[in-house]
Amino acid sequence: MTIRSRQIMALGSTAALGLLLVWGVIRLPDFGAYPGPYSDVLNAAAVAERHVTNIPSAVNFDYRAFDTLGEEFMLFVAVAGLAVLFREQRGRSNRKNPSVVQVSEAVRWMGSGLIGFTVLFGMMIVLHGSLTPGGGFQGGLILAMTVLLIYLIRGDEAFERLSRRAFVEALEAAGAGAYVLIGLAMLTTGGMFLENLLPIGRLRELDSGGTIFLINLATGVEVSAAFVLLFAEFLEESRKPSSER
Amino acid sequence: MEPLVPLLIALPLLGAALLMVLQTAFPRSWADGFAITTAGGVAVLGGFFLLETADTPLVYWLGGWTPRDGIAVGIALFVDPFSAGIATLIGLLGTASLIFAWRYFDSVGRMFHALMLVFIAAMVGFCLSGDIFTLFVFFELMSVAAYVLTGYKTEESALDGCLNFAVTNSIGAFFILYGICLLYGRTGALNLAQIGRALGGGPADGLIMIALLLIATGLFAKSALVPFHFWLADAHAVAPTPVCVLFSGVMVELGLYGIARIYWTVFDGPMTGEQAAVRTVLMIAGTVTALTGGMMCLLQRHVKRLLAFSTISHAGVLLIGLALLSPQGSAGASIYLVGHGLVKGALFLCAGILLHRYRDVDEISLRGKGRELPMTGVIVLLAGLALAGLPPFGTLLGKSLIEEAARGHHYGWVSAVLFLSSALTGGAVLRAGGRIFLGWGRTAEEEASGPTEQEKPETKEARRRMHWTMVAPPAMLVAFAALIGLAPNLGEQAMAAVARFHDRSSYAGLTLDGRAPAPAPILLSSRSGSNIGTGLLSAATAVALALFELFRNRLPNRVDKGIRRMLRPAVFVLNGWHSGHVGDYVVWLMIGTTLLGALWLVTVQLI
Amino acid sequence: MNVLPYVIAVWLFLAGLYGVATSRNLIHLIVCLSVAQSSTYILLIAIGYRQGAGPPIFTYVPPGTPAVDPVVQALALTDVVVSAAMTALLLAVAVRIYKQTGTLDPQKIRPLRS
Amino acid sequence: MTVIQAVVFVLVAICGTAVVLMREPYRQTFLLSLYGLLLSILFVMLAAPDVALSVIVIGAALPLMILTALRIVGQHST
Repeated sequence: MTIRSRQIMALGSTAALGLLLVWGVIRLPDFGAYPGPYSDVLNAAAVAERHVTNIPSAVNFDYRAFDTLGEEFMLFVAVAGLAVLFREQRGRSNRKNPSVVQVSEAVRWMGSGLIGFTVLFGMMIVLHGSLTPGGGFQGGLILAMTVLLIYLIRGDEAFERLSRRAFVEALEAAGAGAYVLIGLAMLTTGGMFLENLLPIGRLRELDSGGTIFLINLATGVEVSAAFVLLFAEFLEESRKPSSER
Repeated sequence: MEPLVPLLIALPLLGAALLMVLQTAFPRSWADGFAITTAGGVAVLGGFFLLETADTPLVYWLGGWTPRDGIAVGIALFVDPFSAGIATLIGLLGTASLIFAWRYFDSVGRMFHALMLVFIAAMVGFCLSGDIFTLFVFFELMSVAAYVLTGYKTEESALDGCLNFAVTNSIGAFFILYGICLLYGRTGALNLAQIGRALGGGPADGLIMIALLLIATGLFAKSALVPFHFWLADAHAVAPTPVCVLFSGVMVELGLYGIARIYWTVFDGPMTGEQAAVRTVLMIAGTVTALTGGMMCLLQRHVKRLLAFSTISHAGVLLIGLALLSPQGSAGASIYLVGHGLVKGALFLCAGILLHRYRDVDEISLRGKGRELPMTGVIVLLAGLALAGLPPFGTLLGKSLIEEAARGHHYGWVSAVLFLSSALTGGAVLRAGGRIFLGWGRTAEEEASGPTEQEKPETKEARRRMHWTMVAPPAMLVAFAALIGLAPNLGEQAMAAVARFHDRSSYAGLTLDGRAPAPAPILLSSRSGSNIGTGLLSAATAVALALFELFRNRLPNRVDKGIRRMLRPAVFVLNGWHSGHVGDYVVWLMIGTTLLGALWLVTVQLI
Repeated sequence: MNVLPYVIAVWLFLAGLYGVATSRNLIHLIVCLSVAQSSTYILLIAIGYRQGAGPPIFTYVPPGTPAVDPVVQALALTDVVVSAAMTALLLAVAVRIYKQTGTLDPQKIRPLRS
Repeated sequence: MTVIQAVVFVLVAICGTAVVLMREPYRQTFLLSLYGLLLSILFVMLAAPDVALSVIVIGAALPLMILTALRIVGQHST
């Protein structure tokens, strides 16, 4: 197809598809008037049953923890994929361009001041996942961004020391593996996969959710390590000499 | 035995994580052994549940969250002979391809085994899931693992195939998610049984029809039905051969399994009044796919591409079987799925042997070279005949059941479509086999067109010696395919299992109330064994077609040229579609969806 | 007015798909794909919204206070991670394709096929 | 639906369309970041703070990855 004809066909087919989609979505319940039973059951029962106050976390890490397991492994596959795509080519030449990032003093100072704050903030978001908005995923990503901040202000060496590949990779896989292990732990005592096995603590305390807290932590470790690795692969690729072709 | 259900998914996932944690500490042979054992474990567990659930399916509530007053709180895994059977197939093919990969790759990256295990776990998760969003998550996980495995060789065409595959299948996944949103908005439920119960038997309105259209399109994109099939040939041609075994053998078919599962749990009720229309639309889609795939298959000379197009054709046949909406048709499709998966896996492994030994899978340039590999040649011959439906292979039993069901619905022409699909794909495989292993047919100089594409070898240099671990897996798979056809009463047993599969109130009762009314027994109006006559005929036709293709040049020149001229427009159009441009594929995806929608509207009006 | 959010989600979905189909640059294409996916979170959250209800978080309000649907939020969270993983992976593929072919234009990277 | 909700919905639609129509990848990346911000505002308004938080962290992380990818690509083209 030529560019022009593709544009016309794309426009036509998107319009037709749009008609079909709109024909379906206008029959949804009115915006703001959602009736569904599933959410009512959870909103009513989760606080008492699971001793957590952030219901989406309870859904993600307990009621529907199996979905989150799949999601963790999606990150796991993405990390492995980047390693396959970038690293196995990189093995041949160890030559690296020096870092090209020119950082002004102002950024450096601001960054140094922010690091402590972001680390704390990320940890807080992870740890309070069962109580307030956020959780392993959001907090883990913030922690990964902190490592990136260190790259910005201290350069490659510090970044490489922090993101030593084999270690972070093991950490990432361990996070994903821990999720499965926590799930399997209950099987040994005759329970179901991913069933809560810890005593649930007092409401509004950090560990009140029992297993939710552990799974949340595992997710936090997995996500932060995964994103550090993703960034590291891209950054390393960007410093590779351009002679490959 | 219930507690073992989650192990089917958790074991390979845990294995993948372990392999990554210990990647430097593990020598490669351990990693191979570990991965093979895990995949084998999945196969054994799956087989165990296949026998265990023959009478009553098993529902496993993850996290122990059983439903309350008919409202599912958690996620259910549903194990019945179908999901367990496909899990077994996944385990078997996974084991075979991992054993094959053991001596196949010279140096395989550390990630390969971990990725394969995640891929296996994701496919098993997809087929066990009784929750529509979990289906989506595992669909995505399986797809992401498949993309990475496609691009594993990281050469140009591999990346290209990976990109086309990833973009089209992701859009397919978005369609599915839109369908899920529509259903969730209407019913407030994610559990298949609960959605089905909430929709009841009421007439289908626009929302339900669009939801069905979107979910079906997304899964059609995975199962490579025309015109959503473009990614498949690109991806299969470039993915490492052991991976192709899983792609063609089971991943593509899982899309159809997903449609069947969702249709009979959710849409069966509301669509009761529209059954004739559903049947017509799906039959048309299946027929077009079966014939287009068969034609394209015959036109290929790159062996992996040839096999990929044959998979498309067989996916069309499977859809025809399901589209009949009759127990016999579905039973036939399920047997056909397993039979075809085993045979196709064996064929891809044989292609891998060729690639390993000669660093090439071009049919023409390999002409006669295969004389040194008599074992492989015999396997290809058997597998080619099995594709064509020779007794006693499982493919024939499945096909016979589908034909029987079609005759019951006065679709006699289905037999012709199935016959053509078998003859074309079987003929193409036999032609390639005859040329490679016997040296028949034209030489490279006589062949007008150049090679389609060069493939980067998966091994460092051509091999003189071949390890037994590379011949044993395909031989084993072909033997299994024959065993299925020979199993006594398999047809009846499949029909009994289908009776439950089609019975949505039994499914819902078992899932939501923990007890199920016995499904209505199916009256066996007709025979349910292999139709040996048809099988012999289609196998003979395939052989004849292969011989014709090989010795076409011995025909009078005029005849040969006349045939070529006749076929040229079709070849031109079919090849023109496969532009390899990701934008085109996306346009086709949207046009295909709209066409399906339009076809649906027209049929509903007419019938 | 009551279906505006749904229609907007569909609009963004279609815009993303149109961008993917006509894109001349793989990185642009990948971003368009993520826009198409983002429309699914909008649709999910819009479906589960209840006028006048608060977030499904009962840290500072007693349980039982009217709240929107927590399930769609959990689904959207999963969806966000899926999108992030996919985007990172596809970006890497695009970069590799560039390194091997010297272009990001899907029109130009085609190896000739029969 | 309140007026302000409608306004934010429309803004999100406009910004998303702009992301698609902007064919220059560098500028598109910045628009994508803005789009992420608007989305998170929308989700806060729709009482989904968890999703808002994850959209905003992703909206910070993904553009960084895209910019790095663009740098790799740009470095080769010059």
